[in-house]
Amino acid sequence: MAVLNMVEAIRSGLADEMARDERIMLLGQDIGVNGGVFRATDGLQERFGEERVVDMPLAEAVIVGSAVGMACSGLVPIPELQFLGFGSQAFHQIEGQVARMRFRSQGRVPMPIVIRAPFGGNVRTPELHSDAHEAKYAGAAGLKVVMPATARDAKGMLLEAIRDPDPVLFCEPLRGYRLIKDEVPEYEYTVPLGTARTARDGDDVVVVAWSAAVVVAERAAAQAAEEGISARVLDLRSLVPLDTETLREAAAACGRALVVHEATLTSGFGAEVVATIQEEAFWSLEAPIGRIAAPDTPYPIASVEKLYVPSVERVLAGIRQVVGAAP
Amino acid sequence: MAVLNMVEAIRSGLADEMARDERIMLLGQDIGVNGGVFRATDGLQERFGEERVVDMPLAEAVIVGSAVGMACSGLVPIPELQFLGFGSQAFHQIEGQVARMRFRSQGRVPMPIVIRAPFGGNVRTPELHSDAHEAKYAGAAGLKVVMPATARDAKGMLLEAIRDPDPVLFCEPLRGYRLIKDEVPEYEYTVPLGTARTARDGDDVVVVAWSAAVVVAERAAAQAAEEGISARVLDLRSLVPLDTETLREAAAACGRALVVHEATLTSGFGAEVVATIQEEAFWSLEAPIGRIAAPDTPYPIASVEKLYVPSVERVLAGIRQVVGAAP
Amino acid sequence: MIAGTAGGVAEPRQLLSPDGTLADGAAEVLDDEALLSAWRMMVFSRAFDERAFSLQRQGRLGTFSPVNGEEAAVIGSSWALDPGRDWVVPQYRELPAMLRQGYDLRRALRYFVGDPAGNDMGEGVRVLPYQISLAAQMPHAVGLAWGLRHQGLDGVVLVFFGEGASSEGDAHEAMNLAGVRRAPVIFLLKNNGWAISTPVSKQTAAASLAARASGVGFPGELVDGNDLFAVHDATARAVERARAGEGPTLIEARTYRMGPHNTSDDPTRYVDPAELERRREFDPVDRVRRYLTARGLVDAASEEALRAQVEAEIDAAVADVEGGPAPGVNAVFDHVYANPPRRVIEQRAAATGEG
Amino acid sequence: MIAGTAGGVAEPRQLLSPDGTLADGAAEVLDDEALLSAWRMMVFSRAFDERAFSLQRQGRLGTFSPVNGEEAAVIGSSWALDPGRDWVVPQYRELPAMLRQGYDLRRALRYFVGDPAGNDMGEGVRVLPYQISLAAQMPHAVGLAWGLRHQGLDGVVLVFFGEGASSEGDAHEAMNLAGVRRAPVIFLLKNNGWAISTPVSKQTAAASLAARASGVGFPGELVDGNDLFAVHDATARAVERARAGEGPTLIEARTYRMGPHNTSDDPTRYVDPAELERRREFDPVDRVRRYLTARGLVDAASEEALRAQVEAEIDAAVADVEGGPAPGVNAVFDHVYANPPRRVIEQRAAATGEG
Ligand SMILES: Cc1ncc(C[n+]2csc(CCOP(=O)(O)OP(=O)(O)O)c2C)c(N)n1
Ligand SMILES: Cc1ncc(C[n+]2csc(CCOP(=O)(O)OP(=O)(O)O)c2C)c(N)n1
Ligand SMILES: [Mg+2]
Ligand SMILES: [Mg+2]
Repeated sequence: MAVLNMVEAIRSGLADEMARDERIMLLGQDIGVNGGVFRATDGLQERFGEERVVDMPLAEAVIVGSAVGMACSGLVPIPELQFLGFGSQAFHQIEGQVARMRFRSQGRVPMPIVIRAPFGGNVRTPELHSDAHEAKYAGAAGLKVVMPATARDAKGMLLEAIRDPDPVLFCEPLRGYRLIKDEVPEYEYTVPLGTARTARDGDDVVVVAWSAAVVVAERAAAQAAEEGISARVLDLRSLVPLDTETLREAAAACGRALVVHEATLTSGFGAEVVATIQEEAFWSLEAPIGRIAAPDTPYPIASVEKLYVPSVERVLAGIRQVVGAAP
Repeated sequence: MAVLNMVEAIRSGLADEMARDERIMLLGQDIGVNGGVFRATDGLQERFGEERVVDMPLAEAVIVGSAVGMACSGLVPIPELQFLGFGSQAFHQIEGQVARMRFRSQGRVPMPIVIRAPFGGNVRTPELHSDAHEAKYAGAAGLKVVMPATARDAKGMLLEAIRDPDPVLFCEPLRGYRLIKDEVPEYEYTVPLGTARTARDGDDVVVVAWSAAVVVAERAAAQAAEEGISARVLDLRSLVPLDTETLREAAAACGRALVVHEATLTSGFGAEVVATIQEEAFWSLEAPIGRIAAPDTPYPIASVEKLYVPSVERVLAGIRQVVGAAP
Repeated sequence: MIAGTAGGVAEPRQLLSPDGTLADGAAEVLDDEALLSAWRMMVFSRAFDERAFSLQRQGRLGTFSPVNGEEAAVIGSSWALDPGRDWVVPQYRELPAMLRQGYDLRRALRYFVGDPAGNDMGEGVRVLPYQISLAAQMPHAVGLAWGLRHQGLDGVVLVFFGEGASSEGDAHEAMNLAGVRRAPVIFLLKNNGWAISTPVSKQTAAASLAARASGVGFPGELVDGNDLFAVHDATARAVERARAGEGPTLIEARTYRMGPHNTSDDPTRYVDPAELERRREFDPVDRVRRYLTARGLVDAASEEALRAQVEAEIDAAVADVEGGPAPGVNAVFDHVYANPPRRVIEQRAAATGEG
Repeated sequence: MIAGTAGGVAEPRQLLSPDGTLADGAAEVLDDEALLSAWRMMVFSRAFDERAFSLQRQGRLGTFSPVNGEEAAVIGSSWALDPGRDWVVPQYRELPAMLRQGYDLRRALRYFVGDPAGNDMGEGVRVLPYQISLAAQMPHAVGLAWGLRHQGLDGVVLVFFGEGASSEGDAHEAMNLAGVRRAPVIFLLKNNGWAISTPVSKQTAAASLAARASGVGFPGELVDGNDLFAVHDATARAVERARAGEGPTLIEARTYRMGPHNTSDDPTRYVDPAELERRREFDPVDRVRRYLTARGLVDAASEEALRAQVEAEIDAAVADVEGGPAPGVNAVFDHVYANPPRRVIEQRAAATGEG
């Protein structure tokens, strides 16, 4: 097995699938000669040609919307949003069209689209580039939302998402593109959607997270261990489908839970996780489920983003609080 | 006091404020001569002129986006989305611009905008017209989200929203436009944002709802009473600000809670309510908090919408379940 | 240089005048067989509009948007397609074009009476479902056309939208991409004067919407949208260009909405009756009738018979459909996902009482 | 009629040729005082670009998008405004226009080094903050212009956007509304050939983006964007029209991005060096220098002095700003809401340790 960082894993996933299935088309801004502003598609245009790796005009709604029509023609388009924050320009095409065309057409129009979108903080980007909008898309029925936290999962779930006949929003953590490195099999493999991953074992409290927040949770759990707290870390990996069973088991086993995400607190997906846990495992809960998230303010200027994005310290404090909570 | 239906209350609220403050401008599709497709602005163009009640081109992003610039010029625009579902076309302008301009400009650019948007089911509209997207907007930091359930609150909160210097998304239940009727004071009054309303008293279980779902909750509570269940109904009235104190008190008093909303279950605002209640009142909870919502599927064709939108029967069943729940 | 009013000043191209006289040489535009089938669809469409309204008033049908007044624009254009390889991407007011492509009238009615199954266009029928989100279908049409071409197919795509929809960002993004990709797509803009109650004068300051084509790099043409021949001729040339790989065309068909926006609209609130009367002189169906009568191809008796025939067709279809089973809770869950999340499977089980 | 390539063919209007000779009668376009202050800003802008890059490389500055190559387009246009009543609505590459309006250099630097307070344009300064969301500022500009006019003010609005942003739906929706409302707004489209790595040839098939104006009902003009006089002249006429109530104008300024997209971009991956060299001949600053030198208004010595002067200005501003306090957690909460929800107040208290 080779150690790859996340962007390399994604690139190799795209390359493998494009080689396997010539119906796959990549559409996005600067993904061709430039190889994507983060190099996620570096070399792909050279290898697969300008007709399959297409630099699109600067218009998110039609990057996504034309993919809907392409899918209808029998192709498998993978549109890229240069940043998830600019998915808002295509929100009507994603929630109103991509997510519903299969239902609207009674299954006649296939919609195997995968929308790739980097997001997430602490990489000193300008305004609007770091926003974590996953909860807004998780509420778009008909769509699936995938948020890998390791290079291995990034490739395995990307392949799974491409092969899944349902449309998938595939969110990639900017911070992890280079910082997250792990072993990625050379052989062909996929990782099913809707199965959470236990990133670290523990039985005092389960810390639920996804995408780059998993790394923060793991660090906090490691520090908690030094204080004698056994924190399990559960990587959801996909929000839709949601692995309610593993959530139940983990919450039942630990009796205490904390959810961590980069998005703002109110109406973030952490709320769904809390609601689901207490529905599934209420009688095993020994303390209120905690949430560590960004405050309910827009993503701030880079100079203060570290005070905004949930830090190891804040997560550790959350762990202590949940573990210490008593009537 | 006169008994008005909701659309009359909103119309009178708009008229009163426009008479009081000439900076107010109404922008929307078909709001002029036609008086709005639901007559919410009937007669207002005649009274206040074509310059203040403006029929806009068919383009939601610029209906909202031009309001941002108008606000910057010192006016108080009230853009109308003909249906909340088409707010998705303006999502980038709402979450990225309206909600952030004040923050971005360090308070220099005022943003007293109120975006009016009807939504909600069981009125036999075509596809996309009934969608309950409130949770997606409640997650847009910088914005406030108001969802009245009575004619009195509709007018009082509309006035409050217009006078509030922060931008507000004001969601109006289509179903309530004519069906919801109650006493509306002739004198000038406002209803503060962020204060929930106890629509019905009770102490076995609190049913939390907003907008048209409150009526469904009240009916279910009335039937529950016949079964000897004392169900309190709490009308949140605004999602942002969220009245966490009243939620805590109600949950603490009843020990059991059920949330009801028209939106799909996953990532709906009910999750935020559940998460908040268990954060605020965990130790008083005697049972898992229930959620009654639409299934995680797109709003269906009108002929079956009654099977999709939470019904009195489903809410009643939810009440029974929450009240009966035991380890 | 000033490109201020480019393309805005010219008059819409007309071949068949309101009095039914055809311009010299225009007869080749539509051979008699095509002409008569178009005429048949015009008569059918008028009859269906009326029936849909009466059924809706009786609570037997959902919301419906009549074609009334726009028959030449919808039929003239779609008659230029080859249903065996070309596609129609509708908004919601183009039933005749969908039927021409092979969409079954019974499916159409099934959808209108409330069964989503009717929204399945059918095997091999090259039509996308109605699009309620204005202009949202335009990016789809471009991607579809591009996708066909990418796969070496020679199909072209005809996408319909109104002058109201033309104000949406999606309209611009789609047309601009089509220009860049030289996609084989025809943008058929039906300028019927109204977006519900909003007149075109409040929709845009452009003298002609066809002029938008120059801003995205392909030809735009302004035609009399109530002229079956002019619309067909412009579309046929656009189809030829598209098939030959010469890219997209924008056609502005100037027509007029002679009825209400849809079954829940009350146009008396905003339409001047005198104006409506004036417009009736330009009725696209009367125009074809005059021409066919002069040519001796149609007379009162034959139209009577045709009318009776289409009414009977509609009767039969309505009877079939109303006889059919009413949709149940499955209509809430079927076809949402190919591989539904566990939670949706549980929700379905609960809803169908198997939970 | 075919409006296919209307307005697309003409050459960009030029008054000052690359060799520095000015067309007859064009001298009135800019009086010497305005001309020299524009020259001064050109020199300043080049110096600031360089400084910003070196500071960014040293980690003392955040992301920055240089003006390099587009000075004539940015300065020539904004010099036609009256900062006392007119507004500038920027994208993110128009600092000189913002400074001209009264935005303080120290505030600008404060923002770049990471203090959001610098994004407050200042009391009475008629400029909106940078807009990162491409074309999202265009609806704002239209609403602002409309709002000023509605209140009987005679200010006009100059909004900047790139040829990339022109592909966004917001660009179309904004221009179309401006036409309908005859809003006093000037759309200054800087076509610099690139959207990051995407050449204009992949952005649109339009021969000229100025042609888009005809599709929304107002004049469009194509000018040499590296010609200070041509840009200024076109803008001045557009300002006059707007102030006189004659509505909007679209100006396509053909220019060229001579540097990287921004401090994190590596153009060597996609820009042909030969092409870049060829473009240098058309450098907008060299052109003005040649003209001023020929007129005897500038020489090597005076430019040297000017350069030293602006460097000193920048030194002083940098020193001040870097001396200032670093932003703290308040920068996360200040100005989000005028009346913050209780939850936000609690979050702030917790974050500031008062919780
Ligand atoms: C994006 C969007 N906004 C608003 C509506 C509501 N609406 C339905 S039809 C209509 C008018 C459409 O006018 P036009 O595009 O000219 O088509 P026509 O009805 O004249 O055929 C409006 C505003 C919608 N369906 N979609
Ligand atoms: C809506 C949106 N999509 C994508 C981006 C990412 N992005 C930043 S700059 C840029 C290119 C802009 O090109 P252009 O509009 O020509 O302006 P220029 O940089 O050439 O001045 C892109 C794609 C963005 N900022 N906003
Ligand atoms: Mg119309
Ligand atoms: Mg550019």
